[in-house]
Amino acid sequence: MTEGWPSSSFSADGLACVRGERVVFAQLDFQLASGEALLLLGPNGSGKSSLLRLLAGLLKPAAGRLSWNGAAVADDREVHAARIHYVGHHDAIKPVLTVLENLRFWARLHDPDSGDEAARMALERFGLWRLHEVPGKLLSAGQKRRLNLSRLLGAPAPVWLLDEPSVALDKASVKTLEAVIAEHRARGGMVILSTHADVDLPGAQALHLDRFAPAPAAAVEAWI
Amino acid sequence: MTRLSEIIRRDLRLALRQGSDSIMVVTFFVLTVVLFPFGLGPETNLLERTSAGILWVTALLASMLSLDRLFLADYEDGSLELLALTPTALELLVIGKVVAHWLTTGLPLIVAAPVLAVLLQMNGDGFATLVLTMLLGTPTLSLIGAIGAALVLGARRGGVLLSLLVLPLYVPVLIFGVGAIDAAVQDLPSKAQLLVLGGMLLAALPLAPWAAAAALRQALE
Amino acid sequence: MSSLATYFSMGGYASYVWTSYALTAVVMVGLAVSTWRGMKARESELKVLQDLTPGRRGRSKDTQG
Amino acid sequence: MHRFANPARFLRLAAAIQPWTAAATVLLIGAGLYFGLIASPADYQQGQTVRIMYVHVPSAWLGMACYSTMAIASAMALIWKHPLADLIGKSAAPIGAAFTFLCLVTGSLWGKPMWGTWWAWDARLTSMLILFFLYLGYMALANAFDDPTRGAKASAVLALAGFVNVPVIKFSVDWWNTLHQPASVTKIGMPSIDPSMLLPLLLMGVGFTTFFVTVLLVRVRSEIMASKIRAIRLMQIHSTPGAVASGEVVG
Repeated sequence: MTEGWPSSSFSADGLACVRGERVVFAQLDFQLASGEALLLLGPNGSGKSSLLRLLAGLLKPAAGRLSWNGAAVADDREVHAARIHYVGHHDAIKPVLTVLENLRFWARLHDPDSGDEAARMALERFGLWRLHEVPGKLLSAGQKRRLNLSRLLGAPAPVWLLDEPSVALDKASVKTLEAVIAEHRARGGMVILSTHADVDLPGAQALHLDRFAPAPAAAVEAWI
Repeated sequence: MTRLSEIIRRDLRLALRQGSDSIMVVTFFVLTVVLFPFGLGPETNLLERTSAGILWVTALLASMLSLDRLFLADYEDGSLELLALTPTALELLVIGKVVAHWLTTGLPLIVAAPVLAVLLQMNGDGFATLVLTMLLGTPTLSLIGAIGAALVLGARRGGVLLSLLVLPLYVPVLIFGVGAIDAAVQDLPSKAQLLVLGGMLLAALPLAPWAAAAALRQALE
Repeated sequence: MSSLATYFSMGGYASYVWTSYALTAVVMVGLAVSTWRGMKARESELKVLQDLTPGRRGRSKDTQG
Repeated sequence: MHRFANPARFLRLAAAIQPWTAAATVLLIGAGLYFGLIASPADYQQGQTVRIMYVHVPSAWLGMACYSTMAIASAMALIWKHPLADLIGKSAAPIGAAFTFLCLVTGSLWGKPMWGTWWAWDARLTSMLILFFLYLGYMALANAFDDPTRGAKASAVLALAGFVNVPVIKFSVDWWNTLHQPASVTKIGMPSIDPSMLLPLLLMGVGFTTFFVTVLLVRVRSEIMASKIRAIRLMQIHSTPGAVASGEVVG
């Protein structure tokens, strides 16, 4: 946890995403090195969530490729899953499990060797340790989101894919998140994040997704 | 393998704390079986002759009752996405969930079945075979059901649709389950039927999780 | 004339034989007609939409690689 | 992107084949009707009712052939992500369901004079009944989603699961039937086939097949147009300025 991640690169080359029968974006490239962050910008429907799901491996790109240190990510889904953490719109919290049980389950599923100590530290970091025996159903939306975010620290992974992580968070929690992200980057981790609110990512690259929207005609032609 | 046991333990813990499905399924099983004597009349001969069929058909319906919850809760609260992003084969996680589901709904049915067999006047020779067929058959039902449960995620009227998809596929299990018991009751060898049931389980064990995992990945796209 | 009547009576099984053939005809013709109509309806809908949509003629040859 | 997705080639091929299969259907079924209803003798056992066979048996063939077509198309759709394969599967299902339905009803109409009952739990009819349910499930699933591509993918998995199961179902129903067959009911024996019967049977069988091919081609064309229509609609939604404010349509 304390030692840094080895220097790596994560890059996309000519990515295209088709949702339903619509081309959401095409010809999308980016390159990210250890310690860097990528901020996804664009209006609703421009494909920020789709891109994050695609980077996580939930979606398959209609074209293009994703590479990790030059090797195609698609070659080994499980290896890729081990190096990412994905935080989506849902918090994936079971109402009848306690805060600690919820976190430990995900941490151990991600890395069976992850210990209780990491879970405790993660909960402390997000100010949830005093609630660790409280069942998930009693949590507020902000607490649920913080519990979901504490997965990032419960079991380490070099790439964080965060889809609007600041939703439901108060100012102080957003500050915590920013600090956690900064530490992660300092250790050589990467962060790809979409946000509507302001999450401060110093020195982050910005990716405007609406620039990769295909021309209207091409959106149709691609299928026809 | 630790991940497999991790997910089984979580699902068992969830079932234990929510505590509804097992009891509901067994209650449904008992209630429906008790309805048959009212529908058919209480003659011992008739009940005895139809007992194997009644028990199996009802068990099949009961095991389908909780099937649509198999993946739905995880799908709705986002857990399924994270499960699919676990650094292990999704197929293995499907097996874990099916095992937990079978332990909480299939196993109680097997415990209840002999009691209900007494109520239906089943010949005592059939009891052991009844339990054996259900031990071999209900896991197959859960496995096939998992494919259906994964397919209807996000569909309109998923629950009703699920029965339409799954029931035709249950027919072979039903036929051989009842066939084995009938043979045992008539003092005929039932080994062949049991072997077929076992064969179906062995075939479903790799194939069904594979198909269910494919369906889950689609549901998450 | 009577030979024709014997023929149509199908050895007393007229209702079964002719119903089978009639039903088959109805289902097959119905399927063909509804398929054809559905195709025509979509064809005209597509035409209307394409006429409304500007710039569809520049066929982008596989922009996605 | 989808190198083969461009269906122009398919549409050209379909347009070239279609008139021929349509003409062949008319000729073959016409000839089949002539030989089946007029130029062939009655069976010495089953009398005139044997003529039901000329529609019943080809319907059964097609009912099974359509399911195989669906399963093969589904496998191609899942392995090679070929969008055309999805459309073929979806288009074949209603045709297969219609033939399976015909097989069941004509079987029942044949059974009444032969068995004295409209329905007997004959192994072949029972298998066809279950096949019919498989079709219903497939079609219900394909249409159960708001996003048609999701429906196509889900039903492709179902078609394969069903296809693996079909031999198992057939085997178990056969086994079950030999166990329970009451002695009083005689099976519809396939009459020992005389060449005079074989000819109309084959003519009708091939005619039904060309009918299937013709209707399938038209349906696939229709589905291609439907997805073009949806694509244009989606594009319009996403390129009107109001859509940005009104929220995501596709997540």
